[in-house]
Amino acid sequence: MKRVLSIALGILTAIGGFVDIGDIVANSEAGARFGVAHAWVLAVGVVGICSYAEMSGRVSAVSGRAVFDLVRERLGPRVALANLAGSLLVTVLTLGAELGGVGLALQLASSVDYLLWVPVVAVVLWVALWRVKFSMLENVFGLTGLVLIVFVVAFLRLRPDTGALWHQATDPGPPAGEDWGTYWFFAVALFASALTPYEVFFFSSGAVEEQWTAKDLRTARFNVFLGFPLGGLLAFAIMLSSATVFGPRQMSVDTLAQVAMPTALALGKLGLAAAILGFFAATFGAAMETGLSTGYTVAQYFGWDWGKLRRPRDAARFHTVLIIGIVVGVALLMTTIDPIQLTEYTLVFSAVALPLTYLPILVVANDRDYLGDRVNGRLANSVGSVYLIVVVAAAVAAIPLMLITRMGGG
Amino acid sequence: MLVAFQLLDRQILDRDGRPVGKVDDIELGRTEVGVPYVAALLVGQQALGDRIGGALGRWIAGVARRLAPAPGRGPMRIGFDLVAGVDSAVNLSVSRDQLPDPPLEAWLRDHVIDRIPGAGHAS
Amino acid sequence: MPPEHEAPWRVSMLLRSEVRDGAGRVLGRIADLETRRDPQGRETVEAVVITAGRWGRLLGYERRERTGPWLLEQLARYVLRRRTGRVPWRDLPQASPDRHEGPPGPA
Amino acid sequence: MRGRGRMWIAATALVLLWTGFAYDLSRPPDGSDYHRTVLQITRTAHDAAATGALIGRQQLDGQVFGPFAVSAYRDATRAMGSARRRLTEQAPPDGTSMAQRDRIAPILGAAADHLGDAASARDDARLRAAVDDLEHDVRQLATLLRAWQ
Repeated sequence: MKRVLSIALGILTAIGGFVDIGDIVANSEAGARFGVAHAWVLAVGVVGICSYAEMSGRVSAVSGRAVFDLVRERLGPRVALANLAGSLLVTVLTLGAELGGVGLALQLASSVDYLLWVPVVAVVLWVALWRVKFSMLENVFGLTGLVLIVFVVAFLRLRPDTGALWHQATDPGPPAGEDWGTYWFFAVALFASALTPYEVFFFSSGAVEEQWTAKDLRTARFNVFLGFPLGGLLAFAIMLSSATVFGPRQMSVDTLAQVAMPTALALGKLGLAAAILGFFAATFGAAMETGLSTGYTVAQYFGWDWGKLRRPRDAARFHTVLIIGIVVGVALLMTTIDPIQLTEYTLVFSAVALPLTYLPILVVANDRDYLGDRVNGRLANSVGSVYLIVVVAAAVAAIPLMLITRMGGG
Repeated sequence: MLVAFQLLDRQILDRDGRPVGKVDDIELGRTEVGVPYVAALLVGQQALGDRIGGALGRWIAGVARRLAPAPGRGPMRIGFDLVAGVDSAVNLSVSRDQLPDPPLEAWLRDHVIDRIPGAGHAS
Repeated sequence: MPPEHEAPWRVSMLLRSEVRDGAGRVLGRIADLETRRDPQGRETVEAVVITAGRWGRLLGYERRERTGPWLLEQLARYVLRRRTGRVPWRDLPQASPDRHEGPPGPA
Repeated sequence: MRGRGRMWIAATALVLLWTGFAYDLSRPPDGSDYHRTVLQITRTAHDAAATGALIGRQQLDGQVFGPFAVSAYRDATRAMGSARRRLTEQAPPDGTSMAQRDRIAPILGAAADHLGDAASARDDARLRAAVDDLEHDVRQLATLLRAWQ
């Protein structure tokens, strides 16, 4: 049991990255419109986030410094401030979207409009971040989020046409009626969602909160190499089940209810209930992840005291930032902006902000002053360098693709 | 030691490993023959704002200055003789409690956070 | 000793300022200060690290030991350290935050 | 000085880009723009009707619970409403466009009615009838989509 709980951080981080509200819908939409022609993007994303999360976890465990410490230290106060502004924008927008996502999940269970749930969710989230132990939060929401495995079961029960799916996955490209621009737009969005900056902020800060030391490197690796692939698998299962159900019907997906339908179709009410519970846990977990990340990044940029291990009165600035983040997120939703569309925008912006976060990680992971003989090996460096190029390419392509394809609308 | 690389922008921790702030700037003294030496670490948004410069930097420094308990006191100074060692952080030989309270932290603690129930409990 | 009224120097004032040689040619900008502990235990400035590039922050690639991944090494070498040098402080007799008259000859 | 020059270039580029966008958004729609809009509307309506049909079928099979069906119908109804609104908002610029609009408008109206019937059906017989109608609408819309793409 202890083993299982020790990877809760990795699982929660991965869930926030791979199956938060935007990804749940984006994966389902990609599955409906393109089949599994984006399967390779998920694989590429999983390898990329594993590689960089492993580095940041290692740096945090050995040196006790979280990622935004490194960003400031290596890029200087000005560039780091630009990165802070960009990351904070992405993180707060995502936080707002996740609050809406929790509301949407509750709406599916209660038929009460999600906007009425949002303030309630926000208060519960704040109380959780104010009072509840970090390990408690990650265990409850990380592990409950795993209920989304129901999508794997549903996919298997739907008796899919595996031959056609295999063909889509191995010969990727847009099907008839879709163009390459839209295809690549989805590819960039799914890739960015796998590597969102707040994942490494959260994971490395969580490592500090859990007081990992060089002795916990095994735990850190375990977290990374189990948690993120698991998150990727859940995302893939959503894509697969959506491709199986909606693909033949030539249907597109843009609401959470539609995403859940394959589970009802395959497993009835019980499956549907599990899917909704999974949505709730995953989006709430993502809301916690993004909420805490706002506090982490600001506090680490300025060198303030942060974290849930301290009494709130000893980390007053950190807790104030958390409160502001949540309030801004709620205010954003109260404009009745569609939370799902909101995350689609944030994915594009986060693609742009990625390089400034990942570059310092790669640099410091090679620094012997920091890591002694635990610096990157050849494999970590090769993978890290290749991904740095990919991340830069995605950052450059994101905005033009968004404009050309009108947010993938065609 | 490389001052900009190893000191500037590093996290400062007190004797017990609690964060004090960042090395936002460094004050140099002059020896008898006029050679500069590292005299003190400057901590806080005042020093940071001055360093960032431009309109944004002036704004950051201005806000910090307004919050400061005594006007014109300048940023918080930590004498370099209090530094016990430098690794991934700058470690001090004193406790944070012996240093002046950062003004923003003190203000938010007294006016916001402490008024919320449960502020004194670690979770 | 600086006169009483003069505000103490800050490192940020020195960084990124120009260094010229005796003939007035720009050698580069200060990227870092190298210090050594003197007998009184003070970290005194031995030399300044200068670069020709405009990017002040070098991600640490101006240091002697090089360990980074190949890609970043190349990038750093190409963009940042095309001309990196070290000028001893004693060759900068009139250095001050606003006036950077360089060493008598190129270092 | 160099910094100022660069700033001017950046500012000019930004203004040009913005003007381009403004022009692109404000110029009167031509036939191909209208065609794209109609395609989008048809697709939205098709998805909404298909969602309604799917939900209805699952209700008949006892695979979903009430609140879920209510929210799903609500989403579909909202999407259908926005499709119909968009169709009335934009005037067709030429004869072909007009023909397209006249072709799609009655189907949208019928689909919206059937969606309402399904969402408010009180017994299985009515629900089954509404779902059958919706599936017919879906097939019609799919045919149009294939023809227009």
